[in-house]
Amino acid sequence: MGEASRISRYIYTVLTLFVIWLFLTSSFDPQEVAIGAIFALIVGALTYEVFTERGLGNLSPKRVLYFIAYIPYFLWAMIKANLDVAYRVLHPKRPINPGIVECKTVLTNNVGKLALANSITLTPGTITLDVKGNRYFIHWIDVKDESVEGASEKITKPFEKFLKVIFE
Amino acid sequence: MIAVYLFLIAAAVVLSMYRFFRGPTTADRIVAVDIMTTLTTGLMVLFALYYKRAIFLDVALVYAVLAFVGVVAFARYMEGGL
Amino acid sequence: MSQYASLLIALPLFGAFFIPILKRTSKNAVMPFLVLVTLIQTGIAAWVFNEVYTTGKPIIVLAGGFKPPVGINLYIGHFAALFVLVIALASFLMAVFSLRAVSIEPKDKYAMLFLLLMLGATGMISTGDIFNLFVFMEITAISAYALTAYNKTGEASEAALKYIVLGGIGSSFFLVGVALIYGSLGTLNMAHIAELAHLVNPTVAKAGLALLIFGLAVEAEQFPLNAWAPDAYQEAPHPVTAMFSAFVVKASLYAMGRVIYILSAVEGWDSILRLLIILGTLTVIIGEMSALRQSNVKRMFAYSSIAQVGLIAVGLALGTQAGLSASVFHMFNHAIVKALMFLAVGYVALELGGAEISKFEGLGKKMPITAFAITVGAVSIIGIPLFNVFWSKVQLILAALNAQYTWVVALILGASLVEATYYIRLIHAMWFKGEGEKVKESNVLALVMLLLVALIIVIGIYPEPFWNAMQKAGSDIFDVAQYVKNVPLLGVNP
Amino acid sequence: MNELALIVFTPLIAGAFAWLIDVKGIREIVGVLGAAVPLGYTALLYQKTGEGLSFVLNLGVFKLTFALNTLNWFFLGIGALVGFAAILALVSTGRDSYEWLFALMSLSGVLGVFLANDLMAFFIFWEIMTFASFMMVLHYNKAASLKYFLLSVFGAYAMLIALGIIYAKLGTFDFAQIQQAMYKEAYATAFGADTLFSKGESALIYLLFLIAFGVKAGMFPLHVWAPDAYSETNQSYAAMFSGVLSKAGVYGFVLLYILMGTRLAIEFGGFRSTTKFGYIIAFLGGLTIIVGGLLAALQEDIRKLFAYSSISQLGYILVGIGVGTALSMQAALFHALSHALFKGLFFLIVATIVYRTDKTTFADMGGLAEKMPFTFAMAFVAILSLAGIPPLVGFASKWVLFEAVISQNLPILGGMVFFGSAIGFVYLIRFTYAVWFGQRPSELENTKDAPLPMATAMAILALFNVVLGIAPGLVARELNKIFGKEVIGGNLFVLDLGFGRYNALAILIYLVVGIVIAGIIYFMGAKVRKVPVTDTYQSGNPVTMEYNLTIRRNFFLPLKETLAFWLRISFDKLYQDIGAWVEDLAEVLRNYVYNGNVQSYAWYLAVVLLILALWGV
Amino acid sequence: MVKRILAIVFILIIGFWMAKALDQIPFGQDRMLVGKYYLEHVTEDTGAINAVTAVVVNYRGFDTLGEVTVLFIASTGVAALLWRKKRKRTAKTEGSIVLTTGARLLLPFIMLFGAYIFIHGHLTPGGGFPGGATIATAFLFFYLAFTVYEIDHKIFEPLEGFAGLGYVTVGLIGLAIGGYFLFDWIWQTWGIGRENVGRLLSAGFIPIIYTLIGIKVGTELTGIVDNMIKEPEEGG
Amino acid sequence: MSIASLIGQVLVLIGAFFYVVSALGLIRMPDVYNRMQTATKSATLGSLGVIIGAGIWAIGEVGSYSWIPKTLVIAIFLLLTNPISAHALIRAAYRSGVPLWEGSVVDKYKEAEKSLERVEGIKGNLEEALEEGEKDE
Amino acid sequence: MNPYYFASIALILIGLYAVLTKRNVLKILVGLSIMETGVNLLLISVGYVSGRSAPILSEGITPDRAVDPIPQALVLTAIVIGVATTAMALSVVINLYERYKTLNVEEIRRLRG
Ligand code: NA
Ligand code: NA
Repeated sequence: MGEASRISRYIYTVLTLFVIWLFLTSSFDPQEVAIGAIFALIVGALTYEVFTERGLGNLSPKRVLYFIAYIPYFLWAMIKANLDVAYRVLHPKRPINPGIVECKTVLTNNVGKLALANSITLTPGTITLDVKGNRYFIHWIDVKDESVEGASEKITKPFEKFLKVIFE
Repeated sequence: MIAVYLFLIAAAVVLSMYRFFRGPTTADRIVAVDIMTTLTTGLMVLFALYYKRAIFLDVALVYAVLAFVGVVAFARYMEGGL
Repeated sequence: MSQYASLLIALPLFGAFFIPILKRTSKNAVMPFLVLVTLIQTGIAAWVFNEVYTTGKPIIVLAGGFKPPVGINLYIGHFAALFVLVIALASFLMAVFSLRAVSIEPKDKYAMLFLLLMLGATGMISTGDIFNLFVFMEITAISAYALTAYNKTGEASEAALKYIVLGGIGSSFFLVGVALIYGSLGTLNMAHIAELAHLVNPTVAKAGLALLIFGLAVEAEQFPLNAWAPDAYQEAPHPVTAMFSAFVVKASLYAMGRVIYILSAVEGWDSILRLLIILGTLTVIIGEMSALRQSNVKRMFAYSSIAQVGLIAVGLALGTQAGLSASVFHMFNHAIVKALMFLAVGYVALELGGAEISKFEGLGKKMPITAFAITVGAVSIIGIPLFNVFWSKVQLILAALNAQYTWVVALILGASLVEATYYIRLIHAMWFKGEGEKVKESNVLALVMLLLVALIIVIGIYPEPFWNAMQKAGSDIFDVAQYVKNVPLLGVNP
Repeated sequence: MNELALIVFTPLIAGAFAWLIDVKGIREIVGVLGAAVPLGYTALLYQKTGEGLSFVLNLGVFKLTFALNTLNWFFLGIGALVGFAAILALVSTGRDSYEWLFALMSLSGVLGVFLANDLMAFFIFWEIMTFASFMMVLHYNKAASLKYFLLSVFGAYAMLIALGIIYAKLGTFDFAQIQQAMYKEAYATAFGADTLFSKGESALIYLLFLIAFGVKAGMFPLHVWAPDAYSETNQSYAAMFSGVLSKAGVYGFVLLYILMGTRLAIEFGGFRSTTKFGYIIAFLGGLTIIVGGLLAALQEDIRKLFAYSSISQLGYILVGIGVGTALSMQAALFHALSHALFKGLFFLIVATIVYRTDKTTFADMGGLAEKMPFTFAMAFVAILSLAGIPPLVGFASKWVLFEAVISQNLPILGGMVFFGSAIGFVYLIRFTYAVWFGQRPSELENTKDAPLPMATAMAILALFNVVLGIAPGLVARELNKIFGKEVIGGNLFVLDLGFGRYNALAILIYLVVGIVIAGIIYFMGAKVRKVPVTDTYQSGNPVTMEYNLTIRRNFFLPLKETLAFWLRISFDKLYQDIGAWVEDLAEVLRNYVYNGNVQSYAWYLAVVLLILALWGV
Repeated sequence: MVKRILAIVFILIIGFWMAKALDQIPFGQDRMLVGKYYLEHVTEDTGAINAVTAVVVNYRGFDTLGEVTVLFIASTGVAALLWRKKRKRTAKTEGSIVLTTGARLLLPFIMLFGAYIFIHGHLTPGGGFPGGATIATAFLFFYLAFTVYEIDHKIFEPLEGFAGLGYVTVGLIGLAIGGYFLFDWIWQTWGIGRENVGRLLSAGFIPIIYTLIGIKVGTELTGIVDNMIKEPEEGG
Repeated sequence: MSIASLIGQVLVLIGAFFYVVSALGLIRMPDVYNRMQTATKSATLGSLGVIIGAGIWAIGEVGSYSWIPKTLVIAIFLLLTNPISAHALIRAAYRSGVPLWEGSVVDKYKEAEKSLERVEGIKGNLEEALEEGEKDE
Repeated sequence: MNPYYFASIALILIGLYAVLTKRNVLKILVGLSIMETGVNLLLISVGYVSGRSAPILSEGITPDRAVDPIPQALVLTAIVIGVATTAMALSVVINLYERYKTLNVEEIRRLRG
């Protein structure tokens, strides 16, 4: 998928920034809103080129829906991860079986790859060590499968089904 | 009540300091810093609540930003990426 | 109208901030612009000087319009008015010199730092607030660090590093002093501090004053806190060295004097003065001895300058009005002479490729005007009558004797003797040794040097009006009661 | 325009003009005129010494005041006369306009010193004089000038400090006020009342002035600059340098008596028949006589000989001043005049010889009497005058001095003075024979006699040597005027001290006869003996050059060997050693202190903090 | 070893001395004098509710002008000292896609956040300096992620100058209108925003000055980072 | 105590618990990689709990809803940046040569790097050969 | 001794200790920074008033419930100055290292005497 038009990218950036501003100020005071709009316009103009490639395309209903659905899914994974961590940390024997494995991803979009990497990092027993092209190198605290396919199946796949829709 | 949590988190910060001083590698120390800053951000938010002053939240946010970039800077420096 | 004296601060800032923009349009315009700004600054300073000396009243600039101690005020009394002019004029002359002396890029940055160095010193001598003093001191110091290292050689960096480390320690402890004084009084305004000085807890006051002086003494080049100075003087670009000696160190000395006298109600004040006299004395002795056998003339002048600074400090610490006036007079005279000397030595180093004494052999034949200028400066510093420094040395001697410090007199005698030795060696090398082709001397620089020479001789022959001005300037520092009265303090009292 | 101002500033202005114009011929005229004006005015003012002529130069910070009185007219006279002669001789020997400027500037300086009526004026003109003379030496010899400069600066600062102390206490530089205040001080001391100056401070001032004036007068052991400086400059100028400038030191000592003599006498008490402080001056003067005389005898360079001789003669004057009676003071002043006249003359003679022969060592000279008869005649006068042979002025003054010392029952000083006279003969013999008589080196065959300006200058001084020698009463009259009482009695030709009489006229008559006879014998004898000097044998072996004891070379070698131990003690070398030691120390110190390590420097800061802390705790 | 022991002895004595002095300034007591005046008059005098900001920009505006100058000196000085004919980045490795994409995503947010900080200086603990520093952080992050990234000095340097000029100009307008350098003419003469105390558009020229400072600090710190990160090329 | 306070407090409690776990993980794990594994995750989750919890708690404690958006911003910022910094750190640790724990079972990254180096090496040789070829011509 | 005062003095002294004993220039600079931090903490501590809040007069803080704003303003300035100094120092050290190839203070002493 190629780049969206400049206008689309700019507007998308400004909108994002404006929303963030509203959150930051936690206020609907017209003065704040007005200044926020101005700042969003200015900062957006300075940064939209690096910020987004697809612009308003990100806001298609499908993507938004998948994104909303992804939140609880991800949060749950994260909580599981932390319980796992708590278990390993607090267990007197410190049960770990670490190693670095490789996974392949089907994602091509950079933001998608970032989201995948972050998701991996925050979920059970894994941290993204490096990303080269479509190859993810992952530190796994409890290596269950050393093969690329096996690891991909266990680590990247669960997220990809959401992320593919959201970012591709 | 908030004070209890403050104390708890502060204790966690102190614990992670152990790794900072113990090392043994530079990477260990930076990891310790990373964790400490995250914990401190939370601590600051709780402090804001303790003093009932929302304005301190801004401080926490600035702190989080600076700490994040700082840690990344250390990491990149260690890696030879600067 | 008098508030327009704030242009003294605004103009150099404006100039410095404008340079990055100017540079975009014309890179070659930067250095002439520097000369222009310093010239205008000299004009403003002259107006301020005239204003203060004709009305006899200080100009109080209220920054932001708030009355002190609520707002920060500038106090341009007789001292500041005089030295603002000295600073501006010296800067102007050195800016002219810089046109020729500075060839290393990036010149636009040099020009900015140059202006800010001037600004820092101007602020230091005119501010009426002790923390603001710190800020201006740091402006001065940091631009001085940058300028010291400007040539980007290893040695220049080494010199700057030393300056930074020692200056950093000094400024930290200065700030501790500020914290102590503030913690005890709740105010930072100098006049207000002076007014309330009797309320300070004696222990706090003593430690606070000691720390303030400690911090300032590093910048004021008092032994043994001055170890950075010879290196920095040697390695800084020549016009900058001249500025260091002519007014940067003077600003710190003044600040030291001001701080001492506004806290004169403090218990143990006398012993601090005595300590400072000891430091000053050591500064003179070590400075002169170190200059004695220097093979690098610039470094020799640096040590000579340090020694003079020691004398000035001794004068400041005599605790009498006469001492202060003499000290101020010596500052003034020394500023003129050292501006001349460093200008000349810098020019020689530029033309002949170094400041080693061997380069000065036959200078009388190669660069007669420059050699003449150095000679006049040397003769003046030695304290030959009918040259300006003679009068300030005499006044220092008189003041020291009046203050029962007879041995200070012996100090001046010994110092002058040593000075005579090494300066005569230089003079001899210039006029009676070596041969060489005549070098075409720059007309502009020759004019600048002869102007300074003329000033030296005019003061030497007719010191009265200058001495009158110096006495007023000295009393400006000494008469704290008057100082407090002059500052329109808002009634914020405990 | 005020006469005093003209006297003081004309030479300086003329010098500046001569320097600026820089045209040979014109600068000489301007210069000589510049020296003539003070001389003329000094002569004119002779009648006005009692009128209290004064002149004020307002510098603002201080007023420089000048005033004329009988005492300083006397010195002014010496200065203007000898100065004029020297400047006149400079017409021949002056190398460039530089010399005209500084020679005249130093004349201005010394005249200003004599006329000054307050300490600041005194000091400033003292410095002008010193500076100008320094420049004259610098022109010829760097090492000599450096030594001169350093000692001068030392002296100058000593004076400045003394001035400072006085000003700090009294708030004035004015001579009269200082004198008055010091009288009060003296009485206060005498009655045990409170004084402004403590004993220590008085001693300090005395010591400082002793240094300041001692340097200029060439007093032992501060004399080390003088031999080099007097010899390493234009020899015409040396006439003024040695003849007049050194008198500024003498004048200073006189001033010391005037300003605070009573005070010092009462504070420090007496020694035998004199005062302690005076005795110190006199004793140093005595040492100066001996050291100067001995060293003069050992010199191989004609200029050096007279330089040391000058030092030695100054010793007499110091003895006179130090003894401190009215008579000895008068004797000192008298000898100051004599010395200026004959030593001025000597230096002009030396200048002529150097000018005509380009030689400076005895070894290269001989038989010049034949070639330079006029100069020889002048030398004859000078030699007789210095040797103290009546009826020349040198005898008159020396005689009074002897009498003054002996009458005070000061045996050591007396011994020194007599020894000085003896040694004076010794070195004069050397000069007389080695230069004027004996075999003449072949290069000197074409030597001409003195050029007109030098001849005139010499003639003027010689004339005064003779006239004042024959009529010492002229001087005595002046001296009595200064002291306001008749110390030396007698008439124009006779000096009567009460316990001794000297009739110059009578002696003149005997002598003229004697000289005529001696002259005839010499000129006849000189034709008879012509022995090659080097063909002298000792115990059958040819002597080495080292032991070639002719009158022209190493004549006093045995003396030198006798004194070898003492000669090794050289204050000149001592000062140099101290200087070198100080410099070495400074070198070590600075490399130790400024060792380059920023951490060491940080430690210095910590040490200061520690001191502050310890002192605060 | 001796050095260390000596150093410890030294600092203990010095520390004891400072502690003794500090002992006379009881901790936590209300000793305010001028500070009290500020707290009581700040809103009326300046319109700011953040007294620190009012002190920084209004009452002690001179300090702040100096502070801005100090940073300007540092930026200029660093640029002067690290100036070479040719300089470039010599980093060994580029950040992974995680870092580069993170930088792209965070840049606008951090910049906006910096702006938020400096524009709210009179209301919150922020201000021009932390705001500017935050903005610089965004650029620093770019330098961290990309090995080829470089700011455009042609824009940054003049911008820095303009911001500084703006500050001085605001001060000079005060001199022209109110008679005092750095006089808050917006608040005191024009009285703009008097009804807005506690809201964004208040406090006279504080938001303007803080905006200028924010821009200035942001550009300066970025410039410093840029200079520090680059290294001279061969023969540069 | 209001509901909001209660919820908030519970969240803060959970967050604080994970904070402690994070610190313990930092201490207990054998190498830097495993320390990161444990510490980063729990610190991030802990932050979510503490910070958002504080925002909710503020409704009851301060009586203002305006805390929630801002705490959310902080929390999301941490959620986004913590894995990035962890990633940067672990990569840096690996590349700066911090060895894996001796109990580690596999290192695919090392193998990949080696083959990459081989590829790079071949590429380099090729380029050199090409350059030389150009020179020969 | 109050813990804040103690901590600030301790920081100042630790910094000074580093300056006095560490051979590496960078460590000395770190020492200076630590000193600065200590001083800033000291300034803040001096202005603190027990039981009071930041001098931002919102959220129910009245002038009599706020701490002294001056030290905080001063510290803001001091921090910036510290940063500026550090930046200068670092670039000086960069140049120094480039020329001397060492960061050992005992070897950085070509200028002496
Ligand atoms: Na994970
Ligand atoms: Na973090």
